[in-house]
Amino acid sequence: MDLHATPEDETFRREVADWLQTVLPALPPQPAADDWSGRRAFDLAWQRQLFEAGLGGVSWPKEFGGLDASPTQHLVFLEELERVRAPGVGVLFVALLHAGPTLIAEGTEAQRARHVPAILRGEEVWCQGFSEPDAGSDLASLRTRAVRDGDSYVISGQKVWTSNAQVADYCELLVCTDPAAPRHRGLSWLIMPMDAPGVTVRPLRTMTGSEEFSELFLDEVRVPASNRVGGEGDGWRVAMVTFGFERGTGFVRELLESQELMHDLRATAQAAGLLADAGVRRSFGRLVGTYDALWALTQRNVSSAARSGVPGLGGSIFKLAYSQFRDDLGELSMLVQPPSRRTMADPQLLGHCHAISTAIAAGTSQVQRNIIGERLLGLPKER
Amino acid sequence: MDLHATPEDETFRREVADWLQTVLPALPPQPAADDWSGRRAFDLAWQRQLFEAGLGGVSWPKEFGGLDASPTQHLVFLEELERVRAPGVGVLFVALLHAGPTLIAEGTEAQRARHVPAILRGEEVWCQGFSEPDAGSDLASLRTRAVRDGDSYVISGQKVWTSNAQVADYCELLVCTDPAAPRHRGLSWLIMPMDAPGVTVRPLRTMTGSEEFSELFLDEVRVPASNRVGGEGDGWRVAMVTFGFERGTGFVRELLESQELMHDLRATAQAAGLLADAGVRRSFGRLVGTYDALWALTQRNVSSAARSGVPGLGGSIFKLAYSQFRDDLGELSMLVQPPSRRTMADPQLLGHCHAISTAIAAGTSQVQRNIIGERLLGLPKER
Amino acid sequence: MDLQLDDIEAELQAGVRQLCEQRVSLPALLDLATHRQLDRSLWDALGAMGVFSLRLEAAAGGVGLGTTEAVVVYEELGRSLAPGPLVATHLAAGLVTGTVVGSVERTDGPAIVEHLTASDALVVTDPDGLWLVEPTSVSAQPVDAPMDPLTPTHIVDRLPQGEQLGGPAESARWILGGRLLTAALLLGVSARATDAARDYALAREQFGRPIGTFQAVKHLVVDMLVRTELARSAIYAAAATLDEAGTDAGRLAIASAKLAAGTAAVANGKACIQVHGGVGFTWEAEPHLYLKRAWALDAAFGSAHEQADELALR
Amino acid sequence: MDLQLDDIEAELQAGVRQLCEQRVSLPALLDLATHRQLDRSLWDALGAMGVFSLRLEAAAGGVGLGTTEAVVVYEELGRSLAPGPLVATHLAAGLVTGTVVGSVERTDGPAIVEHLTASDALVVTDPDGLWLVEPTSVSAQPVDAPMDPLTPTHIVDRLPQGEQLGGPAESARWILGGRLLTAALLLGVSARATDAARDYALAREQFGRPIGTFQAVKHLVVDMLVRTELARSAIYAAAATLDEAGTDAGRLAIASAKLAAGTAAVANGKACIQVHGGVGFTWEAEPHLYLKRAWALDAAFGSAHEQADELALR
Repeated sequence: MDLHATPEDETFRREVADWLQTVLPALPPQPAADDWSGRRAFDLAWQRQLFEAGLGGVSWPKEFGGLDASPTQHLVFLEELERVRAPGVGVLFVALLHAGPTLIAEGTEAQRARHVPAILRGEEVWCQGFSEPDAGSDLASLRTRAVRDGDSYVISGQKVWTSNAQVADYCELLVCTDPAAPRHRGLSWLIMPMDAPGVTVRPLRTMTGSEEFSELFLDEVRVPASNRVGGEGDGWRVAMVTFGFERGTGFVRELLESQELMHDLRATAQAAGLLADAGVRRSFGRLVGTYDALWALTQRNVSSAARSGVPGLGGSIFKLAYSQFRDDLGELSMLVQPPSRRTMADPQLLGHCHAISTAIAAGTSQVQRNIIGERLLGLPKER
Repeated sequence: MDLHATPEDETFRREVADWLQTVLPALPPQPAADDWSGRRAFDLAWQRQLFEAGLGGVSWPKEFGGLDASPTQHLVFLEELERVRAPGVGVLFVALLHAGPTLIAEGTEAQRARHVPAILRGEEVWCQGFSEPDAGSDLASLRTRAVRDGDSYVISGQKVWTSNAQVADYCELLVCTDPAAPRHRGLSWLIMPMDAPGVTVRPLRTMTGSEEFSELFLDEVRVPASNRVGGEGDGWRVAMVTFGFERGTGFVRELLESQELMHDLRATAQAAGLLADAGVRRSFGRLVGTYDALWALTQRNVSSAARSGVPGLGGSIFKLAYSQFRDDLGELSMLVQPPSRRTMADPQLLGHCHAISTAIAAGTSQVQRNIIGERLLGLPKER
Repeated sequence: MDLQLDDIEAELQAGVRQLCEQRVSLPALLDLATHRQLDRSLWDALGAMGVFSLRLEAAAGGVGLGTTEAVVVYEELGRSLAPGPLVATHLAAGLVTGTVVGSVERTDGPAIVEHLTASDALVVTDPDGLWLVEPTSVSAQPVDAPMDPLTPTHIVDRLPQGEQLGGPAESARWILGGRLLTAALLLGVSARATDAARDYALAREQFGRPIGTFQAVKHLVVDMLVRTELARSAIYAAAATLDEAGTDAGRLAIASAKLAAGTAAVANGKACIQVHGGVGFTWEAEPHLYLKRAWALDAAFGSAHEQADELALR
Repeated sequence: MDLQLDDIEAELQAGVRQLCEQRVSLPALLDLATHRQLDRSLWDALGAMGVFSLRLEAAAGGVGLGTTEAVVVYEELGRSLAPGPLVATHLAAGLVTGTVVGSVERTDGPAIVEHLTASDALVVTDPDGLWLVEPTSVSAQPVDAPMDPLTPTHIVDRLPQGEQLGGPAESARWILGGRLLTAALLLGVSARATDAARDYALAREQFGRPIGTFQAVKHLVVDMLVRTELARSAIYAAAATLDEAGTDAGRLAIASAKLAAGTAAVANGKACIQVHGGVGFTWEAEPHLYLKRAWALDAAFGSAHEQADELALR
């Protein structure tokens, strides 16, 4: 084991840093969280800039315009972006990290030609339609139906927790094409244009007061059968491929942001003389120590993925520990900040509330523990 | 709700306190933990003294020589004993709190006449043979077999976690008399003389280094059928009666002892200047607050039992919270005491290790949570 | 000694719970989050029930009951999430004229004042005493997005001195009373969160069964109940101590009660969201309201953290 | 950057694990608890394997490997519960003559010295430097029932001054190295406790199924694994930092490693007992040995509590 960067990684880091220095000063200010059309335009323009610099698809294969960077280099890339607080993927999250790689791996020639270059160039926004109101942690029990009618599927049902649906052009949609098949076996993965008749988007307000997520109501939406990625009934496997592109870097930006919150909070505590309080001081010390361990765990997960090419279960371990870390950080902010700071406009309080979703989204901590217990430790499944 | 003592309770408290003042000075020193014959003699003599003062069976019915005291008065009695650090029931725990009351409630005339006065007078030590190596939390799956042979049962099997078996005269034994019956239905409750041929006692050393518990090996032990308490196959119900005598006072002495440990530890911290450390100070504050809440919960459980005559599930709630409290107290002692105190002879470390069993004995915390979840909250049982 | 509810307490509990169940609904609460108007008719109904004048002597127009009855009533108010300066209005009975009375502690930095616009009078506490301030005389900035959407707040850089209502002893007694009643409100929040989590665990199915079947969920809810019952015990004991032995004996019992109640309500608010999963993270569902109210009440009249400091000195 | 084991590390890990599995058995350990004699033949085998001279340069008769290899080896030693002053003997390589070398920090009050009788030499650290003390020259009281039954201890009121081995810088480096190797031992204890809990959860049946089927047990074990892997990550990173950037850069990384490792090992020791139920509370079962060793190692070279204090200053 070592922490040395290879000469290639060092060169890459310098190139990214140099490029960021040239473009950041000219970047327009980031739009407000509720300015959706502004956010769409901003994120697409930023992606266009990255694309033109050859950084549009850092971990994508070279033949599709990517850099084919190792997970380690992807980590370097994210570190450099965060170091200068450059924009992240924003509303392009699903397009760049899910849909694009899935189409590259599983799409037809026509599907790839239609979408992959457009995503890379910053011309398409995607969203995800996997979760449903009655299928949260239990994804296999999806009820949204797609019935074959000639060359089309006719889709009816409801999706939920769809980020950026308000501004998406396409949706990666998981539907049930065969309700008679056993769980997992009757699903299919479709490309759904968001402007198709019958698609209704209802923004969902979260406890932070923002509308990051939406519900999708699908009422006899017609989608060409040629929009199916993978075989009919093969959707579960394709969805697992979609999830499989996570190479240990999924939480890097969030982790680095939490470090900034921690530093800001420490400065507040110092200014208020609260670091003289041994209890408060030690709480900071425990957070710093846990942050170091989480960063090291990220490095281990990334280097494991770099070796094997597939994500391990390190991401589940990370998510469990990170959820607790964020809650501890948030609770410390409640102690350290004066009550007059306690408004939902405060980054600490907002971060604390937002972090509550970490233990819920993409598999609750309870489900993560089952996964680790059964797959990593070999403990028996419940009957 | 109120905390006023009734005039009767006040009188009773004074009488107990006055009596303790007269007898305690003449009490011989308490024998060492591993001096079993000394402990037996000491505890029996103390019970004899209590009996002669009319305090032998505080919560027992009057017609059996008890005081028929309310749970509230029982609490008063225990408080007064602890206040002057008078001896507790010691090795007579099972005789006084389990076997005696069970025989009074469920025994035959002959069984009562044989044992009840002897227990009260300090002439008999009992132990409990319920748990088995393969039936810990799952008591209904007992395997120790009792086969009817004429007027006797012939018993073979193994019991574990039997306190004071080394010095017991009798054992309240739960056995399986009908292995074909469904769980719970095939059990019987027997009085087993510990000197019966075929009974072997093997002391079990615990992590504290002491030998409070034993394993019992039963090899074709003959017990007269007339020693059965309750009907054949009725043992589960009788055992529940045995457990049902707990009226919220089960942990009172332990709770009061933990308060003394807490006070001693605080004095150590004060002497070492550690109360100037806000973190340590606040840990003490949280313990003090939790202690208050646990004491108030005890008072609620006792007054609930005083009203209804039966134990509620407050005992399970208490045990869960108390286990956590004791662990927090123990961990604080690891911080506060200098390393040179860290030997198993230290009351704080010994108490910390001993308290680890609180979350295990008489139903692990996991089992307690199932009981509360299913019986108090009405959540569904697992399938 | 009897730490169970007596007949009067049980009757009061049932009465207040019924009123709140009829009058305080989630849609009305969420509407309030938008319009920030105190529901005066609910307030008047609570007043008519004697909630605020509960401990005022009958001769002075009050109900003439004690602290144990007050904590039972305030648990119910906490459970209902009823908005408004419930605690200060109760403490002000017989002392301050006004239907809605707010309260705030004078500190060095800027202060957050809750329900300023809705209040007829504002009582300021400081170590020197108790002060009456005219709400309209306070120069204050409204907070756009308050932490608890049901508790509108203003930021005040400097509170007016006000007219003296009492000295240091009265101020200390006000804070102590406020601390205990706030603990009772927190208990109500804890209990409501526990009930809501239990109900959801029974109703919501995943993997073909109610999620409350799974130990991971079941035990989360059980731990909520354990925290609630610990807090309840400490609050009942503190109230009974106050009624029996007076303020001095009650001081530390109240600190233990506030510590247990604040800890329980915050932890239960979070656990309730967790049991609800994604739904619990939405604005339209109740759980976030429990957590945010818990945070707001924990900060009022001394946080759990501060109570731990106080108790350490015993 | 690669925080996975490389070939040499993986080979070392397998070798040491195999040796320990062959030579360190529970009965032998429990026997040691009674007789308190260090198993010199095991010690010699470890020495022959190069465990103690691992980082000494080849020219000086050592193996010439780095810190990352050392933490991999010390995790295995921790896992085996092998007794003796493993850390000090390693740190003493090339500095002190002696097969078994103990170490103790000089403090104001009485000190606990581990393995005093078994040691050929004793290294005392204080802010002024590093001191060599002849074990037989120490006036000490043996402890009848030491906390960790596999770690015999003596109480020493006053340590002799000893012969100076190094100054403040050498003392600080000794403590830092000891802290990291002790963290690695704690990691081994955490991992062993996790494995033992997993194995027991698979083997033990209650209510008609292996207890590891129940989420309450399953999730206890998972949380053990999470703590272990967090500690492992911090330790690997600290070792790699030390090898790459030297002591100064490593100081805080080592504090994070010791904090994570101490926290994990103590929590896992307790959780392992809990998963084992009544059996876990017995002397003959292993889990209490994990917890007691964890407590003892947490106290060595600065506890988790003290590391938190140090990290706060960053």
